Amino acid sequence: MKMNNTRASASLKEMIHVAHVDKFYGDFQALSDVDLSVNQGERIVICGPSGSGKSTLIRCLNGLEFHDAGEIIVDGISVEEDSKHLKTLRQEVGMVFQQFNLFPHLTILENLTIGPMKVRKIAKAEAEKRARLYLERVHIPEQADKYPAQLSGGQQQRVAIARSLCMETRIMLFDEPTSALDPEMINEVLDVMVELADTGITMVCVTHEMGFARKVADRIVFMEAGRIMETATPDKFFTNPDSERLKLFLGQILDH
Amino acid sequence: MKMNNTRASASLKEMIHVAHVDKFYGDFQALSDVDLSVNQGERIVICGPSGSGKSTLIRCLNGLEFHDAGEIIVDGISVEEDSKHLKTLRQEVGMVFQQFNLFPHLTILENLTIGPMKVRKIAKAEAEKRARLYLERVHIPEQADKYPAQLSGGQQQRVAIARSLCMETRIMLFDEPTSALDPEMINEVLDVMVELADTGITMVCVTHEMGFARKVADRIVFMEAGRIMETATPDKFFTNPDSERLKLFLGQILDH
Amino acid sequence: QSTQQSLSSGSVIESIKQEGVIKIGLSIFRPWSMRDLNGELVGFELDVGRELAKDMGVEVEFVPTSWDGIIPALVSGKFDVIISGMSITPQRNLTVNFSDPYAYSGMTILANKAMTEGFSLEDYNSADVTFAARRGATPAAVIADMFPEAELLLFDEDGASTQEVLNGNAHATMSSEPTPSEAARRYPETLYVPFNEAFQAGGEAFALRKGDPDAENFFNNWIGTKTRTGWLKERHDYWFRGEDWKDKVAE
Amino acid sequence: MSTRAKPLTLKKVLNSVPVSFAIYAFVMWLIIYGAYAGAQAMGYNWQWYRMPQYFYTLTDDGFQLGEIMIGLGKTIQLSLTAFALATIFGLFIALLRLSDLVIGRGLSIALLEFLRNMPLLVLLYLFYYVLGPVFSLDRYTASVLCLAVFHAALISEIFRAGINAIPKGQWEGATSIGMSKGQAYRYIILPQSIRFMLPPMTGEVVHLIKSSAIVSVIAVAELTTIGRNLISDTYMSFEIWFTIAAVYMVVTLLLSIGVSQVEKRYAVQT
Amino acid sequence: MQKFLKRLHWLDYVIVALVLVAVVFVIQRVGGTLNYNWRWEKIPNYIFRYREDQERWVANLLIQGLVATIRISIYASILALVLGVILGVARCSANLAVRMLARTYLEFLRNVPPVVVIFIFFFFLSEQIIAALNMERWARGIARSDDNQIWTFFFGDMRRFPALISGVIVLGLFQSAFVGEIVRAGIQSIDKGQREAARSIGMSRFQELRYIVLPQALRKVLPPMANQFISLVKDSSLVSLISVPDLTFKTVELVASTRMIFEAWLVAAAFYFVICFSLSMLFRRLEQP
Ligand SMILES: Nc1ncnc2c1ncn2[C@@H]1O[C@H](COP(=O)(O)OP(=O)(O)OP(=O)(O)O)[C@@H](O)[C@H]1O
Ligand SMILES: Nc1ncnc2c1ncn2[C@@H]1O[C@H](COP(=O)(O)OP(=O)(O)OP(=O)(O)O)[C@@H](O)[C@H]1O
Ligand SMILES: [Mg+2]
Ligand SMILES: [Mg+2]
Repeated sequence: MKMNNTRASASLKEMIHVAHVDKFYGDFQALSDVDLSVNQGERIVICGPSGSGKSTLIRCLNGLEFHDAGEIIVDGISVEEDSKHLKTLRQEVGMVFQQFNLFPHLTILENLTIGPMKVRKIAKAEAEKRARLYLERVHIPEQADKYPAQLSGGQQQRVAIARSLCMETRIMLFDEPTSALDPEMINEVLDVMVELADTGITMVCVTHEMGFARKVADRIVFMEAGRIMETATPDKFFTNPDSERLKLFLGQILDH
Repeated sequence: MKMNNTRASASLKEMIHVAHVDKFYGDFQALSDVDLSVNQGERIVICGPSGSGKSTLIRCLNGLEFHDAGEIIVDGISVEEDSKHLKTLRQEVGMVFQQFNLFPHLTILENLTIGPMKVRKIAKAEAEKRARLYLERVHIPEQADKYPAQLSGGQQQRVAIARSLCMETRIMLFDEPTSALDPEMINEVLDVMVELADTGITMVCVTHEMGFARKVADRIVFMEAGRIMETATPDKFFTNPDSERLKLFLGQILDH
Repeated sequence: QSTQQSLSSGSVIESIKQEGVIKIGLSIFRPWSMRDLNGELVGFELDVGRELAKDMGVEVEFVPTSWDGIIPALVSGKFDVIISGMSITPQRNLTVNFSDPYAYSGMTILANKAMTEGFSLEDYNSADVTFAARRGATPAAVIADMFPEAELLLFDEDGASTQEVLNGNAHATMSSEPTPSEAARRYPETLYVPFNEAFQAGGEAFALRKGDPDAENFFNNWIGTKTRTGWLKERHDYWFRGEDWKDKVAE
Repeated sequence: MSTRAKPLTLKKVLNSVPVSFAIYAFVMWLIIYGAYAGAQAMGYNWQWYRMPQYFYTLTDDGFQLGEIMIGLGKTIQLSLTAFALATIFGLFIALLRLSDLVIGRGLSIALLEFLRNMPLLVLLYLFYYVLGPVFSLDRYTASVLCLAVFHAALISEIFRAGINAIPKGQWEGATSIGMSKGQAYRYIILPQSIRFMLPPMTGEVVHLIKSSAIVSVIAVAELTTIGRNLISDTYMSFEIWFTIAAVYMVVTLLLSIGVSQVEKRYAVQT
Repeated sequence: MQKFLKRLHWLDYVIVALVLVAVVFVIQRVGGTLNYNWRWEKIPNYIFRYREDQERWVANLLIQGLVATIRISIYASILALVLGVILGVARCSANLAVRMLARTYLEFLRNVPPVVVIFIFFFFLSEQIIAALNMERWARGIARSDDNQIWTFFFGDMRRFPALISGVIVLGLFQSAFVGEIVRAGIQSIDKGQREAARSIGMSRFQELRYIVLPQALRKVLPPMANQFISLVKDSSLVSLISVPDLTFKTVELVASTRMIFEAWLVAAAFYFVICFSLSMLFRRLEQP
């Protein structure tokens, strides 16, 4: 299933283009000379030790942060601080956060419809129909009228995914979507993400869940100290990594 | 190494005696009829799903919470709300928290010496000598003069362990000591705990780190809904559990 | 016998003699008492107070107090007597005792020219007319008495009420001469003193705590003596009629 | 549940509710008695019996509110008007302060610093004697504006704190579904920050009612002015000050209680 | 400059325009309508004055008042701090009676206008304390003695010492309620884990408070405490109502003597602003590590 899907999409248009990107926080260089190209429908997993710049990179892709040098083009739109197209860009790029970031004062249904209604100006009935569809997709249609605080972490994260899906974006970014979850709930969310991966959406995912990476990633990117150290297919990544640092990292991650 | 240590100590005096303990929060019963007996030098791991009462049990052992029925005797002292010996008890029982709970306004060294100096009335020079000894033991002697905020999570947790050790307690309780840590730091702390286990200290540890449990535990206790469902040696626990619920739990924990 | 003894030993006169100092409460009020260019207290009350202390053979200490709290402060013993141009009114008399009057100052109306053009005295007694006065001061009582229909606004001090008239927020105010005439001279386009006649209250007196006949007797006799020798009138004229002191106090 | 009978200790007895209440009542009685005895020692003649007429009178015309009640009404009216204005100004200042406008932010900071470092009494004099004639404000308008501006500074800080209390993730969540800054404020941030702002806002209403007492220095009719006028008429200073204090306390306490009820309901809802 | 202008939003220009219009309007009205003789030239005399009789420069009314305001503020804040810490700890006490008493004190002070509170305290409390300590005679004794410079430096004219002390007591008591709330919030903001950790190394409740909770709480309450200190300076203007000769009282006296209502109040306002503003700058600097 994975194979045919991937190879077909790899030949399609380039959705994310990152070239020579540097990013500074004050004097601290969080990204150095990062290059990355993601084609339509490709699934990329980013991993690396803490502080290596994974979140920074992914946040630069939808303009939550802005890079200082180099260029980032997503879905044909250049990501820049004063770009007129930033809003359009964000409507095309969904993002799922480690901390879910659901809106606690709105019900689940309202969380899903507020974007389509207020941003895309879709009628309420239509937006709700769509919301229920995607709640179905993440397997929690029955939670529509609860508030986020009443849901378990795994359910909340699934709502967060559905909220992004409701915007009908063609690109989804995930920043450690399972790391704030209890062990039992991680699988719920990973399962949903695996299903999602099969729909042909373009996906960039920061995660340490190596089982997931092995199962769905087309390519795995390993970062260290703001640089991309290695990019490889899962097979090569796990069985025959080039760099010493990656070997060490894999040792620690897979050890306990 | 493990074997000889365990069997020898099992014949020694009973350090923790828990019999028919119930604990209520308002109407909610957090512990029901819990029995547990821990001998000197024994290493117990407690695991179980979230909300099953693991923290509650361990907190009842050093009087951070008080049980409502049954009896708890630790090192010969009965744990009761208005016991005169509560202070003595707590000096004998060290506790390491999930959130470290270091004192942020004190340096590492002061964190370690404040207990011995103020509670045990030990002279400053002596207390510092002892503190440096235990910092050595947890492999961070060079951090003595920093403040907790300047340390990584793993280092902070190791300081927390050293703080307990400085009180020279014979019993140590751990409440999920690694679950607030990044994957890479978990091992640092587990390594220290493994070393500690070899010193003959009595240890009760709530954790989901099954690798650790398998390596050091004499017995593993599985809790569910306020009850102890199963107590077994690691071998039996992982290979041949009795209850269905435990099988399910192990499946989920070990799956991904 | 014993009642008599305790009365006289409890008298404020006794404690003044013992302490060797008389504490006099006053509130700044031109020209009764003022700060001169050096920031020191001068004025009619100060002369009276110093003379009184001299005659008693004690030191004098003036305690400047805000007008609002002057009676409570006397009652709670913050000073021995109020000498602050306080006129005798029945209401006040219910709370404190008064000596005989030591001054009779006339009060005149100070009005806004444009707003009160052609007003007779009766015209002021109308709901359309607004008076401003210092809260708790004699003019306030007189205005309330003479012009019951008019609206009366009360302020913490005299300057504020004059400013009200000047800014056209009130039609008129009333206070002891020579203040109104001075103000009229300073702002001739806006202010004037419409009536020459002075309105009279019961006269100003020392105020002291109740239940102290000894002190009352002493102050009455002192005032009597000073009135007969003409000393009080001479000082009163100096401060209320004369101009000599004007350049010592900023104008 | 079977609870073991635990022995009574002195500490437990002292901490028990009835004993606590008894101790409390005793200490309060001591204080009140002390105050009473103190006043007695001062030789003050209490005239409490003269007070009721200032609350209400029953004449041939029927029931009439007394001066204190009228003053209270005026105080409430004044405070509410000022509070409404202060909230609007305050939101405006807070949004300016949080905005990207260079001049706007500078202006709001200058305004805040000015107001924060000026005694209200002095500010009131400035409003009434200086700005009053300039903008032809009457005393009522001047005092309402003065109170509103003064409290707008405090309220804007409440708004700012409330807005800042919303985790950054909420902004990011809103941004990542393509909302503009205005939309994020309108649909995500402000509705949530109300929860954080409600308690300090209550405090602010109470504060405003209290500071409204200051306008008595420019003779605006309200509770304290009435009180001070009554004192200058009757010289019953202590009775009147105590009564005025009690009236203020009743109002502000009722207000606090009322709002905490609302808060509870609000808390349950989300 | 170019770069600065580029950063401006069009709304910035609107704001600049509005401010300009307001300023022009005010200037026009002040010139035209306000009926007042400005006498600014008299003001410096009331700040410092050359006394010909004594042949030296002396501080006049406004400076005297300013110094008194500063003295009162300092002493009152020390008192408020001490009482406030006690009150804050009492608010978190395990004993219900203590908690209720602290709460009553606090609610009374927080729900009554300061003006009213100050009058009540002044007449009921400070007088009793002063009388009980026989403070008046003692202070006058010092005032009459020759070597009273040190006393005068710290407390001003010793004859007015009781007034100063009343002002300090009243203001200190009044502010202690607010300080108490700040301390309580500080104590409660300390993570529960800190108390548990302290307890689990065997500390007593007092040790826990002394070594763990209060040191952390004090650090946290520094900013609100600084604000409270500034409002104490501002509220000190209210003690003028009980005849403590502070800046506001002296200003009132000056206005009553000379009728320079605008000049005097503007100068007083400027003085207050300078004190409070420099204080807040100072505190801000201190807060930055
Ligand atoms: N807003 C910021 N200001 C200053 N430094 C920052 C900021 N955000 C991140 N950094 C720094 O940039 C580096 C990269 O951070 P980033 O969050 O991208 O790491 P990460 O790979 O996502 O790590 P983690 O696995 O812990 O999430 C870190 O050293 C971090 O301290
Ligand atoms: N202070 C409290 N008041 C009321 N209920 C509580 C309190 N502390 C714990 N509980 C409840 O008691 C139950 C047991 O809690 P406990 O913290 O012991 O669980 P746990 O096994 O440690 O779970 P976790 O793995 O999530 O830490 C939970 O359902 C919890 O909601
Ligand atoms: Mg990250
Ligand atoms: Mg737990």
